Amino acid sequence: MGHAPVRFGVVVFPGSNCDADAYHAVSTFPGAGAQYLWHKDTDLKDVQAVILPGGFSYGDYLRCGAIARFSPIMQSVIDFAHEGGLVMGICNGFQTLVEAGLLPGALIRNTGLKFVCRYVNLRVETTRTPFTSACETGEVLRIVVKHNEGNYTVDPETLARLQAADQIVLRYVDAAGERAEGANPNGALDDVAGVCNETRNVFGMMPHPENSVEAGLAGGADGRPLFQSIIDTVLRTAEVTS
Amino acid sequence: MNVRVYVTPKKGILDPQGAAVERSLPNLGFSGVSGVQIGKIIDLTITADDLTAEAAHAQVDEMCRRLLANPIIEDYTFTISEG
Amino acid sequence: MNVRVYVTPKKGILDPQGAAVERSLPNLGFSGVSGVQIGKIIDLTITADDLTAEAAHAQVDEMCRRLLANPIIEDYTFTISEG
Amino acid sequence: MSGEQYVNRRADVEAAVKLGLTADEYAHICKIQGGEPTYVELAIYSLMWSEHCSYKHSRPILGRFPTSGPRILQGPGENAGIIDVGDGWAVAMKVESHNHPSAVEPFQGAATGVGGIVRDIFTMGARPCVSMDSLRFGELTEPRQRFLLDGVVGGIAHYGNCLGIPTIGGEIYFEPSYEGNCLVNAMSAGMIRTDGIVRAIASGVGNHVVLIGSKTGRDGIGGASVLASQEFDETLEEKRPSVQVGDPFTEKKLIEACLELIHRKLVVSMQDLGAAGLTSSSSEMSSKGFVGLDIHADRVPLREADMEPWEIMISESQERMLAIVTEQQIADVREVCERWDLDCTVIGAVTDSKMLRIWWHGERVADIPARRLADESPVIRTPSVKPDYIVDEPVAVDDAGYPPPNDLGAALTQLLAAPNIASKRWAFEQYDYIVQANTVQIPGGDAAVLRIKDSLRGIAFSNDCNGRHCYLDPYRGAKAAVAEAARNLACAGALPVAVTDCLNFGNPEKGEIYWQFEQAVEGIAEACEALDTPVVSGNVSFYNESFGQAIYPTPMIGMLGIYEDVSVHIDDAFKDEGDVIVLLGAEAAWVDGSEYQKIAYGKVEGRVPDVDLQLEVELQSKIRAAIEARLLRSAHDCAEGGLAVALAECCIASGSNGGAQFADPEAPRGGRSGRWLGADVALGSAAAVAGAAQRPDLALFGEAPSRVIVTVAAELLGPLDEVLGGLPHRVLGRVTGTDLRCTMGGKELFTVPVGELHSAYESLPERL
Ligand SMILES: Nc1ncnc2c1ncn2[C@@H]1O[C@H](COP(=O)(O)OP(=O)(O)O)[C@@H](O)[C@H]1O
Ligand SMILES: [Mg+2]
Repeated sequence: MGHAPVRFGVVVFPGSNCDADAYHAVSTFPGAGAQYLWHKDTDLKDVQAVILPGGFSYGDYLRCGAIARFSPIMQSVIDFAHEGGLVMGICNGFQTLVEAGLLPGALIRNTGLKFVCRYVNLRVETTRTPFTSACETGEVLRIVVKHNEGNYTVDPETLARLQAADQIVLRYVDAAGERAEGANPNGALDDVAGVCNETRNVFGMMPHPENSVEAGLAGGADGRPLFQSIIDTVLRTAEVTS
Repeated sequence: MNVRVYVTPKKGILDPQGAAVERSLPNLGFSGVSGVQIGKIIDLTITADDLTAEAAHAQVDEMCRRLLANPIIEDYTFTISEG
Repeated sequence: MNVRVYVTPKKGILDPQGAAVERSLPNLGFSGVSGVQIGKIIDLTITADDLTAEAAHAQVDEMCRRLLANPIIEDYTFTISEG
Repeated sequence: MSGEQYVNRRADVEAAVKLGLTADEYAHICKIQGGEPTYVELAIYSLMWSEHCSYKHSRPILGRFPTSGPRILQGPGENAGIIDVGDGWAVAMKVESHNHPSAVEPFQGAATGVGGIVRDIFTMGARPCVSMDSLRFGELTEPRQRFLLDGVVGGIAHYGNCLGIPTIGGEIYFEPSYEGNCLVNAMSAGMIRTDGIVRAIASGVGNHVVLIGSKTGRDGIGGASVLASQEFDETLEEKRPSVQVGDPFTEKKLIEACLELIHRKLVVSMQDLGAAGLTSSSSEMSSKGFVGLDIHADRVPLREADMEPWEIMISESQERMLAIVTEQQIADVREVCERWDLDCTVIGAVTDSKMLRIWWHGERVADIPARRLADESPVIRTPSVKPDYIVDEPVAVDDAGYPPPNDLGAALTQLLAAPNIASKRWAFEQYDYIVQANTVQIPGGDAAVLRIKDSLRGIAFSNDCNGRHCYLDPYRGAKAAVAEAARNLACAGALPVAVTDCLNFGNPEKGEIYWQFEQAVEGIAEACEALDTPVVSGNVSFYNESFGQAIYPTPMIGMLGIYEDVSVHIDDAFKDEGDVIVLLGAEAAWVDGSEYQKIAYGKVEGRVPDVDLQLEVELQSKIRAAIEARLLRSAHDCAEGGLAVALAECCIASGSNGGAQFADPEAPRGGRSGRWLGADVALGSAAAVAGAAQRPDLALFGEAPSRVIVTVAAELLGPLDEVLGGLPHRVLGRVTGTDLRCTMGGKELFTVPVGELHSAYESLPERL
């Protein structure tokens, strides 16, 4: 490859349970490697992208992500994000990012009131992010969701702003790529499955791309382009700055 | 009638949520906090023209027992006010 | 000091749990119930010798704002009593 | 509080009887103790000698099981059994019942059931990688049963999902006999390096006894003796205060901390606290190690300040572990626990006394010979009595008792919608079945399949027991459960290697129940011997009775299968138009104990067919050989609902991708085939079939063991024939179109669009 591997950091909170999966997913890319970032530490170990993994940080007690957001490591992640660092929150990581105010909105209880583990179809709404640059607009990714609180909500003004600024990155659709009744597993407003911040370097999504990186497994490989996008972006940035 | 129901963990029954919050508070800079317990509050309105106070009380009590609280592990109380 | 915090869903924010309870009540034979909203009660005790009433109030308010409630989707109120 | 009152207060026989002990048992206790026991001692004996902890009715019978083999690294007697699966990896597995707690509080009962069985796995040093749940309820038409189902499934989901352990399989059945006693059997398995196994044996005089995890409260006090060892009756309400609440968050931290302690060899040994809490864990650890333990009950961190020593000793508070730690390593152990925000308290020490001694503020309140407490519990054998309802002959099917239906298509959709057959998607979609990134086949098919990371190898699991069959003939039913569990693994291409079992029965003090138990154990033992799948662990749950009404005998079998190369695995979905459908095994079927008998005729009667174990072994090895040679495109076991339901399930599954249905079940697009595939099949003529199957409806819906439907690409039919050799098999038809069409002797029996079959099959949520 000629490049030093892209360095991912995977944050570990007590109760994180997709941390090892995110770590493993990154390691299936020859050009990337991961290390864990412990919640009580503040050192980001010079990583180039941070993943806040899925799971039940602090048991999801009080509100999902509400306690994790105060971890020492989160202050460093917030600073990193403000300096333009790439931060991706998956499921509980997404919840933590909204609690930390790095992403707009909130994630409330699924309308079905039950934990839902199911394949969903995600339409890539924009490739103008470091997390989807390797995708095609309108491409449909088949990835598993698994959560209790994935129902995205936000006030109408903010929603309008998100739409106008192309910040809605992924939407739930049917297999043909159309928004449809029954395609949205949790009641999320505007079928939002993933959003980014205004500066586009912080991204949260409810589905689990880290469980979709190997074709031989039940999860399939549709999550790969998302990780590939991050790797491409980091390498491009490195080229520009070097 | 406006009803507010308070549902709290029964005494002696583990409240993992309260315990986890209590444990994390010092890390957040809040010290000296103890005895954290987390319960539910349920607000609702009953519209029925000719419901006596006792009948309303009985109805809410039944609602709590059958649906709003889990009497095996939770206690409940409620208030009813005209509105 | 004994503190009781009430956290309720903000007006206009969907409350899936409240909605589900409201839908299921008629099946259980309870009619005329509307406006069901489900929130949280958080009880806690603060032990600090020389905390003035105002200081305690300010401290609890901050705890609510920062941790116990999410202002995007929730409102809160609280009561403080000597105990 | 001084210990004096506990030392001086001696317990008499009356107290013993109140605690569930017999006068004889009390006398034996006095003999061991050399006089009247103290209250604390008596409380300890009453729990350790309860049915739940001592297996007093089952121990002698369980000895019948085959328990060893070249792959078996640990058989029964430890927290979990361990099987070598190759490449230096082993699997630890066990199942446990949480029936009674779930009947009291379904959500927490099921949740803590998962918590308990998972602790049994990581106690041994294995990382839990699989959960399964085997559930039984009364009929769904009863609101209380729907409440129990909802709570139990929710509780399993809550706990397992939070731990990040995939729940990849299970079963749910509904029968009136479970109305007062639902069954919640939680199974767990974990991965461990063959050289990293720890056993729950205390050793090293002077070593610390360390309690790790949650604080101790009054949870489940009396749980083991009161809840698990007595029938339910009107006093159910009074027993409620002891409900345990699970805290999966703490358990998740415990898993990480304990595995780190074990892998870094910071502990001498470890034991989870399960039934009877500190009492059973400390007495078992000391007994196995031929050492004594001193436990200072007053040092145990409490959730409720005013607890008494006996309460502390028998509390079943969840999420606690006991470890033996040397003085040199105690600081490191504390550091690990602190890092995971877990309490870690030295509560005692290993001694050379061989006595379990309990101390309370410096006074000795109990002093019991550990080995005699743990291993000298009484053994009881109830004289068995064959129940009157058992018959020796199958049902004679006549048109008066069994009038043939006029619409066989409608009969099929009715069966597909029957709660015992209908898709359990509603339940398993509440479970995270994909976390840990090893899941190869998700729930919904015959077996759950996982890969082993950094290896070509894989493992598979199945769960089986048809309680109705076991009721009609516990010997044949139990044997069939083992055969079916193995067949399900074979259909996915895995080699069955070991069994864990959960034996759910009524009151063993009754001769009829004891007979059922003995028969079932014999059936399991014979089948396990024939299939070469030793029993490595298990659990017995007696007293599943309400108001004198026992459950169907339900010996649940959990089985592990292995792959040398997991990439050969197949599932039950039809793959391509034109593939040839072949039935392996005999074209024979019986109405006795079938789902069809129950649904269409409202009857449960007759005698279920016996499994021909020799045929079964041949069938399974040939299916596996065909799969390993990559000849088969799908395989599916014919179970409840017979041949027709099995065919329908293969059609319905074709609308899925990788075993997973589409998000919108009404619109299956994409995937392997792009749409549902139907089939056109011809049953053999009436003369060709055995059992009651001369009638078309019974040929379609009758049940029999040792039958599998496979599909093969047309050009590979020849090679398949060669592999199958003398095994009875017959081409039934082809995969084609979008309807399931069946004929018999040239006459059409029915044609139903797969979409309709699917709607019936997925109709469970509408009835919840
Ligand atoms: N039906 C059974 N078949 C095989 N082994 C069994 C059976 N019942 C219990 N055992 C074994 O007996 C031992 C004690 O079981 P149990 O009390 O359930 O264990 P634990 O205290 O770890 O939960 C375990 O090793 C278990 O595997
Ligand atoms: Mg154990």
